[in-house]
Amino acid sequence: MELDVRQTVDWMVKANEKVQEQKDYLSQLDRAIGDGDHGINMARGFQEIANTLPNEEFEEVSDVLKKTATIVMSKVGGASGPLYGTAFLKMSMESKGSNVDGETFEKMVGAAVEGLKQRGKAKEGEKTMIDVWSPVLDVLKEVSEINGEKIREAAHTAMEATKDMVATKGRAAYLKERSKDHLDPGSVSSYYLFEALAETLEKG
Amino acid sequence: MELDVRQTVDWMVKANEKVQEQKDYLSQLDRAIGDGDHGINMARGFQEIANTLPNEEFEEVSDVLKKTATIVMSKVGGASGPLYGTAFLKMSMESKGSNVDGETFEKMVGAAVEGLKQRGKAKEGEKTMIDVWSPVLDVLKEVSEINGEKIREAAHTAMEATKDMVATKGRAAYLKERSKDHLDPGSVSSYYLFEALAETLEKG
Amino acid sequence: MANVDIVLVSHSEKITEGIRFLIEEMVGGVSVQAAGGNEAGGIGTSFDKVQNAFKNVGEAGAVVFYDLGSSQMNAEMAIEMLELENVHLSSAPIVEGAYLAAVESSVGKSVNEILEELEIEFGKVNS
Amino acid sequence: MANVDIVLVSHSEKITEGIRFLIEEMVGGVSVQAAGGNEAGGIGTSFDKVQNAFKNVGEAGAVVFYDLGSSQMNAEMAIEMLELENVHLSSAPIVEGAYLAAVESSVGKSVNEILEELEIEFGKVNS
Ligand SMILES: Nc1ncnc2c1ncn2[C@@H]1O[C@H](COP(=O)(O)OP(=O)(O)O)[C@@H](O)[C@H]1O
Ligand SMILES: Nc1ncnc2c1ncn2[C@@H]1O[C@H](COP(=O)(O)OP(=O)(O)O)[C@@H](O)[C@H]1O
Ligand SMILES: [Mg+2]
Ligand SMILES: [Mg+2]
Ligand SMILES: [Mg+2]
Ligand SMILES: [Mg+2]
Repeated sequence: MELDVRQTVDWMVKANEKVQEQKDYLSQLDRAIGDGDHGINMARGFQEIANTLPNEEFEEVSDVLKKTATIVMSKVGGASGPLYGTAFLKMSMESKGSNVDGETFEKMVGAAVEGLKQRGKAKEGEKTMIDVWSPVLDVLKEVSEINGEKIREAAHTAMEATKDMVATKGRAAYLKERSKDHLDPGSVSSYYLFEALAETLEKG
Repeated sequence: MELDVRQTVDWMVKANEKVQEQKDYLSQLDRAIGDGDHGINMARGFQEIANTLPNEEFEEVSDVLKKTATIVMSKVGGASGPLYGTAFLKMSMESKGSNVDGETFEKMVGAAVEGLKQRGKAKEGEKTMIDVWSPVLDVLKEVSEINGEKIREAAHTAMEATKDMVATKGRAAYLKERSKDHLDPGSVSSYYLFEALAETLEKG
Repeated sequence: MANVDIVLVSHSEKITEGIRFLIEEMVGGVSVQAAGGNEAGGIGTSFDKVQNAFKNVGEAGAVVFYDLGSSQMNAEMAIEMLELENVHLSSAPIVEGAYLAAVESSVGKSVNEILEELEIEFGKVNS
Repeated sequence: MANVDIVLVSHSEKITEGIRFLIEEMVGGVSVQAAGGNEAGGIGTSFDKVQNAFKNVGEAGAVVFYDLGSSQMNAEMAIEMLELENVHLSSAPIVEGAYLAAVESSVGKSVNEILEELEIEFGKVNS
């Protein structure tokens, strides 16, 4: 099964719906270990994405992701703006000229994870969105197709696992041990993104 | 021979005359290796001193110097404000309750030099006003009275010697080797201060 | 007991105001006492402004940041002259250091604990 | 050839304006390109502002300073996306580093020479 242009647009529109629904929850999570703006940041950026993508023509998935990256970079702000911007941009570059089958999608998420690590100077276990993206990559390596349900499951488990981690990157790192017992906001928004993907794939 | 209250006031008034006359020259020196405001800084501060001291009553020399220190700190600004402010304050503290004879004056300048070194985190040879104050202290240690002519001479030679030095403290330090072949502005203004002292002592 | 204050001594009033807003918006709950620029609001330092900033420090004390050399001298002189006990100068960078110190202060750290954190982050900072 | 530019990426427009005035008044002869605050002028970073600042860099290149983590990410991303060659990021403190870099630039130093000076003064700064 492949991810096509229409589905990619649907994916982003659905991601926006989740972000808007959970806007206050995301900000609340960020208030506990950050500056409390993650919901506002994500809602601002994804609203613009949902307003823009359905009204444009795209040749291929790569182009949808490139447009998404550009909007995210300009509109999200904070740390998550450049991070999500980098992730979408790397996925766009990796898929340029290809149909997005399971193998390509694995490479795309692989490039996104590399990009996130480089941009954030971070690795797994530091209580950042990388702790969701990286386990999703692992599951993609195990399966040959884009298996929405497995992705959703892996992302969910990974998101919950950030609760026990101590932040060593980003604003939450200032809190050290006190960052424990809280979910990482960027990991939760990343979960919504992958949940939206799973639902898009289910719908077909 | 002792330095009394009236002479100390005269000293500062005369120092102001020199600073006003040489205002542009001091700024020009500071333009070469600094930000060009040393003349303005000194003229602003010493004008206020000359306006204030003659109209006030002082019990002892220490009080004149304390008032001078206060005005210098508030009005001179830049690096030279806290430096001259510290020098005058230390001289005031060291002379508190004493008549200012040769021995006391030596102690006072000694305290000023210590204060300048501590405040500026500097020592001799770094192309700062310390390179005038410290040789003046040396000459005071050699003689038992306050010998105006020797002080003036030592200060003059010391001021000229800053030309060959490379600055390692203050704004001029940014220029490194290029700070050579220029007189240090703060050393020149310090020379005027000691020249004014010599002239005051001559006049009696 | 109240949180430790942040004192800023800079050559520019805009810099101190910018840091103040940064801390108010991104940290909160910490008082910032600032002395930026000369008397006339131009580039420079004013010992009178510095003294006033120090006079407003609360009972929990303060960590003090400066930018260029003469700001440091003015800050040191004010601390000595006002004989302030629980107020310490840090040589950590003014923006980055003040932000970190504000975060630490906002969770109730003491002056010494904040200086320790600054030292871990920026190397030896306490003079 | 013109002097190396200074690029400032900060969460606060007041901070970038303050540094700009400091450099103009105390150094002179050096162009400062600034991206401070978010779109609305509040606390934050704006990638569009960052991109614009980079687009104004002159032929001699630039040394770039940032304050908090996300300013760094935005600056790095802009450098990569605009494929700027002679523009380098420094992790030196934004006020103190930019001031030193401006002094060096004002006497005609190159980007690499300025980065070396920054490294001597602030430790490893070039990423
Ligand atoms: N250095 C980093 N590397 C990876 N992810 C990071 C880093 N810094 C922050 N994040 C992610 O960004 C999220 C915070 O985003 P957001 O609140 O929008 O930005 P900000 O922290 O600038 O206010 C965190 O929850 C974390 O997942
Ligand atoms: N760290 C220091 N230690 C001793 N003297 C210093 C120091 N920094 C500067 N000076 C003196 O101050 C003078 C410059 O004074 P001024 O121009 O008024 O201040 P600024 O350099 O802040 O503009 C220098 O010529 C030097 O004599
Ligand atoms: Mg946040
Ligand atoms: Mg934020
Ligand atoms: Mg000067
Ligand atoms: Mg000056």
